[in-house]
Amino acid sequence: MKKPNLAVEIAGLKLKNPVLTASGTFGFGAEYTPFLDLNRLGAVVVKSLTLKPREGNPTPRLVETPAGILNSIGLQNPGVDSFLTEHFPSLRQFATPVIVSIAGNTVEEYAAVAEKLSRAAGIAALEVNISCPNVEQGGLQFGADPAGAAEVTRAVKGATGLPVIVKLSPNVTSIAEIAWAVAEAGADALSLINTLTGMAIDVHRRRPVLGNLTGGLSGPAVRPVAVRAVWEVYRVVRVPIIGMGGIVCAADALEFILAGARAVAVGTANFLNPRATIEILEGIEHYLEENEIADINELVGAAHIF
Amino acid sequence: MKKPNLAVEIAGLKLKNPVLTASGTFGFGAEYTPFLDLNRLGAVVVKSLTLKPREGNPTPRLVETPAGILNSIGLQNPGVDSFLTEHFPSLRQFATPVIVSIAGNTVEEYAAVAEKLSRAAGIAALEVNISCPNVEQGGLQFGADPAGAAEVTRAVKGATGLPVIVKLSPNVTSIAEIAWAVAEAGADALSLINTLTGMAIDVHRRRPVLGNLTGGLSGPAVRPVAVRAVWEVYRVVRVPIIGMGGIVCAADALEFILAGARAVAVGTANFLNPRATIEILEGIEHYLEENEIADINELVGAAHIF
Amino acid sequence: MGYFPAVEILQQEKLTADCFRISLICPQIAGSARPGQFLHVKINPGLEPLLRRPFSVHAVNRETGEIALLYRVVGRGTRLLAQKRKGDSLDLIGPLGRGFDLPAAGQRVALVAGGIGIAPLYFLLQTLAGAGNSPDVLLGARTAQELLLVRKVQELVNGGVLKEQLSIKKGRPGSHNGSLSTFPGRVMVATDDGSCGHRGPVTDLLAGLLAEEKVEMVYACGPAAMLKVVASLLERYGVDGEVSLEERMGCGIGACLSCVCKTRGGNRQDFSYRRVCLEGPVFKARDVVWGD
Amino acid sequence: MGYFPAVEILQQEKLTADCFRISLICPQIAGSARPGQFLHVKINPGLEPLLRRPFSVHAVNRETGEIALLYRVVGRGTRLLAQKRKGDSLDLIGPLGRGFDLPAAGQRVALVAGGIGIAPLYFLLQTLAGAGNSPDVLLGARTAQELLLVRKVQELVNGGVLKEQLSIKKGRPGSHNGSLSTFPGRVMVATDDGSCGHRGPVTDLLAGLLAEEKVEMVYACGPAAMLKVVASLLERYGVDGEVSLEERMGCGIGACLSCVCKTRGGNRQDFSYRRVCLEGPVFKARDVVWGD
Ligand SMILES: Cc1cc2nc3c(=O)[nH]c(=O)nc-3n(C[C@H](O)[C@H](O)[C@H](O)COP(=O)(O)OP(=O)(O)OC[C@H]3O[C@@H](n4cnc5c(N)ncnc54)[C@H](O)[C@@H]3O)c2cc1C
Ligand SMILES: Cc1cc2nc3c(=O)[nH]c(=O)nc-3n(C[C@H](O)[C@H](O)[C@H](O)COP(=O)(O)OP(=O)(O)OC[C@H]3O[C@@H](n4cnc5c(N)ncnc54)[C@H](O)[C@@H]3O)c2cc1C
Ligand SMILES: Cc1cc2nc3c(=O)[nH]c(=O)nc-3n(C[C@H](O)[C@H](O)[C@H](O)COP(=O)(O)O)c2cc1C
Ligand SMILES: Cc1cc2nc3c(=O)[nH]c(=O)nc-3n(C[C@H](O)[C@H](O)[C@H](O)COP(=O)(O)O)c2cc1C
Ligand code: FES
Ligand code: FES
Repeated sequence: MKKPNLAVEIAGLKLKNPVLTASGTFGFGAEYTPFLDLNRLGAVVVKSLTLKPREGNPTPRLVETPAGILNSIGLQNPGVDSFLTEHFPSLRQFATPVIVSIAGNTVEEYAAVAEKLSRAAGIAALEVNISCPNVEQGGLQFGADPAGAAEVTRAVKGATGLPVIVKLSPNVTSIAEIAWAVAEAGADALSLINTLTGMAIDVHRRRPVLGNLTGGLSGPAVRPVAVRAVWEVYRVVRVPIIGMGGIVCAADALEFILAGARAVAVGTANFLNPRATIEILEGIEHYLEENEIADINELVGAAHIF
Repeated sequence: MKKPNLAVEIAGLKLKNPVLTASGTFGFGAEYTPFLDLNRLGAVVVKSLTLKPREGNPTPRLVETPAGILNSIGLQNPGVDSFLTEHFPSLRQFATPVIVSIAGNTVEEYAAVAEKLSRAAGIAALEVNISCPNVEQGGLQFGADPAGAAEVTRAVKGATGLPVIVKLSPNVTSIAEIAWAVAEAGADALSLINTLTGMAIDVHRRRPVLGNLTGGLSGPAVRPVAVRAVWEVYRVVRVPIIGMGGIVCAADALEFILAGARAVAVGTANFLNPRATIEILEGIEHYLEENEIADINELVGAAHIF
Repeated sequence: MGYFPAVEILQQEKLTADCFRISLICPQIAGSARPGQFLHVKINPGLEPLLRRPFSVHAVNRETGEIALLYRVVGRGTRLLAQKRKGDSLDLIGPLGRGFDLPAAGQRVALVAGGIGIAPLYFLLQTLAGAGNSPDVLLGARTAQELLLVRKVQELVNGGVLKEQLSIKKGRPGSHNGSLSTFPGRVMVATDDGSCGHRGPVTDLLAGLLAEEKVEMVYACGPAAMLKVVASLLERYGVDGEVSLEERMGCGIGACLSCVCKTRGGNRQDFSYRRVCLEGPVFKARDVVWGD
Repeated sequence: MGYFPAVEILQQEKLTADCFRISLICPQIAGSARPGQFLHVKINPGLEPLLRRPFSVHAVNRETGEIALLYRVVGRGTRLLAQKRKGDSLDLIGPLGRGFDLPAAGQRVALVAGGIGIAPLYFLLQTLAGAGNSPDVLLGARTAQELLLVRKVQELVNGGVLKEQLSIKKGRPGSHNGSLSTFPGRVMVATDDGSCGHRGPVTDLLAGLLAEEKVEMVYACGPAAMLKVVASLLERYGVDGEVSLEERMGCGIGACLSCVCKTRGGNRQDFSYRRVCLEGPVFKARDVVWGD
């Protein structure tokens, strides 16, 4: 049998395969080069950038929970300028599209970051993070209601010619409603989900474990919530979906694809296995071969028709 | 040292200890009598009842997920009349308060069930389930917005003299907002959380695993989300909180109490260990002794001040 | 019924490529279990796997207090179970559920096992044999290599069997009538590929038996599709029978309503749900409303 | 740095009530690791525990390819680690992080270990001893029973030590100056309850050494509170030193920004966050901004 087709198109972007990295879990890519060939990935999505550098939240920033982790990094990042001069030049050497995640305190800041990045050559797309639960501003205050989400989307679309992917939060009553609003506002693709707001308490010290009190839950624990989000959004919007949340193996990734995701992103799993992305990619390929499916695109949303 | 006080008061109800059973996971109590002495529990909360018997959802109704389970029982129950004649008489023999969970398709049905139960002697309180994600009606359509939640609460309060506990859903943008509305509408206590809507897909059959497609996620996986919900709600409302979601051991229960819960309910853990409630109770007592805390009530919300 | 949080494993044997028998020491269960009942097993403490797994009581020795489980590795839980060794322990609840109703004295009985379905039927066979009843036993599997316990079943069944029946056929597997002449108590085998016994489903053998009109009571366990065929054959021939069903379980003790199956005979016209863990896992074949 | 998904355990030894040493065979790590670096260990495949756990490289044998970890059981992961046996394997990433900067030839060095803090310092001691440098080693613990590796440390330190120093004191534990007379290369001990050596924190011993004004470089590992005292002593006496810090880690390789600690010397006036996994775990004592 011929090798199955793994290439997918997201937001006008041709990706050689559907396996991406989730923002914030893969640094700026370079960190993982000792473990895998970045050229093999569908795309690298880098840590969210803001206009100015940010120090992030106090420590502890991470705590393990059953089958998951809570993090409260708080968008620590070197700022968009420093990214462009210090990190991007080496990353763009790879034959893999670089998707840059952006965040901001205000709608104007999102637009400003988008504009700066658009002037730099070689960036494939922007992912707009309106769903970080770990910052006072620039996170959920935009992602939690349709109007705010649409406003940021419009502003970023107005500021860039790059494809715009909007990343949604699961901490809402209806993610489909937000997805709809964002799609109407011009988003070229959607990423879902960001982390679920959660908390852990240290029963010995009788205080929250995390320095920031609450954090964002990710990892296998959230996978059922994430798959449901993709399923629901797939039913109401036609823009392509990048699915993520708890993917650690190929079967997990296939759940998202069958639910309607055209690509998947791997986050927490990178911490467990630095080669997770590659092993997931190989597993998907194997599944296609075994089931004699010529093209991954045939599987997108296939669980909706049975 | 003197034995620490474990008694708590919820909604005017004196409970000998803060360990309850979560609705739907403990049947009508009788199922667990081979394993433990029901007299030792703080209260027994029975499976949600509706006015008429319900058959529930098609199978499969259960699937294991990482550190959690998805269920889609769909409120199968024998109806309130049959409960009162067939199940309640033996259950009320125990020296443990019986809290009856109720659900309905309409506000009127909630009120009608509440009224029927109020006429039967011996029921300690009602828990109003406006948060079941597994039914078309009578679940989240009331629990997902403050106005609907308040309306059901007022109707039930109007129909009964029993203490009314309202059980909230985590599938909302702001659980604190709903809690506030429900408290304003007269709720005597709040139970949180019900399950998170989730989904699992069978990658071999390429269809959702559950007969009802989506289900409710419970178990350790959701604990961080549940603790955060209790924490948030504790900050805005003064009515007592019954915390639940992924409690499997005493330390888990203490996380909820420290976050602001005056009592806790044990759900999924009963399936893993039929004596979970008792072991949790003993573990809490042990913690109090070890830390020389005379009264469990001192710990309620203690993680807010540090 | 009891809760036994630490039951010691005496032995774990690999019977075929993916089937194992585990024996444990638990006098309370050995003393009280009835054929068709099951145990709800927490394979590991902690989260992996989270839920208990149901397994039929496969055999008991009331004298020594030993019990055995027979299982096939199909997923995460059974894979972890297969890693257990002598001296490790398992956390058990049981015996649970309604077992088989034993046949009246002198009734002509047939047991029909598809694959791992022999697990509870073997215990039933032990019990019947002990009571002097020597049933026909029909064993089905995909291939000869996957046939389970044929020799042990033969030992329990009164009367001998043709030896060649049980050796794997050399040469091209062909159609073959699995019926054995020595009666009462015949052991018949069917394999999907014909590599041993009849080529085809084990229900073909049951159809043959029923056509002979000598069977009065049938007990069956196996995949749902097989049980459905068994039920329709029983209906056609007007013969009584019981089937042991499987459904995903939470509590295992009737509290969570996860494990229901559709049955006739409730309040409603069409069907009512009954709990496999409590009202089952054994049901009258005619009471089950089969899906597709 | 490499990824070694299945590294075989050669031996697991219990040293004290809750401390264990595990030795593994991994020539690549043994060949490249520098003192102060760590390994990020996936204790079990699957979900329990989920994250990797960081452990310092405790000792290496470049000839045999052996490496050792020394760890204290403090929670779920280390409890599971303690259950591993010879022949089991671990999944390792490493060696990771910035190790200790080795002292200039002839520099007078002291190592200060609080409890399990001896883990990385022992490897440093091996290296120093190999280079002919014989440092003072100050070992602290809560009680004599919890003291780790005193004899092995003595063997590596040039010159002998007073034998009675190391036997547990009989009778009422009292205040005692842990300083030993044979020099260079003294091993000094402090316990919180005075059951061996000096009664009090190990930093008392360091204060004594620094007062003698003979130490030029200090390396310390132990609880944060101890390291903070070490840093302030070093500042007071104007002596250079390095400390090995701990922080909760996700990736272990600089990608997730979980493991940061506050340091001086970034762009900002007050502090900047640096990653313990990448810029650390070893920092110049004077660069760390200590919390309370
Ligand atoms: C009453 C009863 C008795 C049984 N007796 C036996 C026996 O003696 N020997 C044997 O090999 N098997 C038996 N089974 C089936 C056995 O329970 C499953 O094979 C086992 O649970 C699979 O677990 P897993 O983790 O390996 O599979 P996974 O597919 O990873 O399990 C995922 C979930 O699905 C459930 N599940 C998967 N398959 C089944 C199934 N067929 N029935 C019920 N739940 C399932 C699991 O319990 C678990 O909750 C019995 C089932 C029931 C209901
Ligand atoms: C660079 C480095 C080197 C270390 N070297 C050693 C060593 O050689 N020997 C040794 O015994 N310990 C060492 N530690 C500490 C060791 O990592 C923790 O004791 C261990 O992770 C605890 O895991 P647990 O599951 O038993 O504890 P739990 O408390 O159950 O762990 C929960 C989570 O918190 C993290 N955590 C808990 N305590 C610590 C800690 N002190 N530091 C960092 N993360 C922690 C765990 O990694 C895990 O993610 C080192 C830590 C770091 C950062
Ligand atoms: C440590 C950590 C940092 C993260 N930082 C970001 C971020 O900067 N921007 C963002 O959009 N998402 C961030 N996320 C969310 C992930 O990109 C992803 O949406 C989420 O973790 C769910 O996927 P997973 O379960 O595979 O990790 C972060 C997640 C983790 C665990
Ligand atoms: C099988 C099952 C059935 C449930 N049925 C009900 C129900 O009828 N009414 C209700 O209010 N909650 C129901 N719940 C939700 C639980 O009461 C509880 O809120 C939830 O499971 C979280 O707690 P846990 O993680 O301890 O299980 C059910 C949960 C499970 C797992
Ligand atoms: S498994 Fe819970 S009712 Fe049967
Ligand atoms: S652990 Fe991820 S950056 Fe250090």
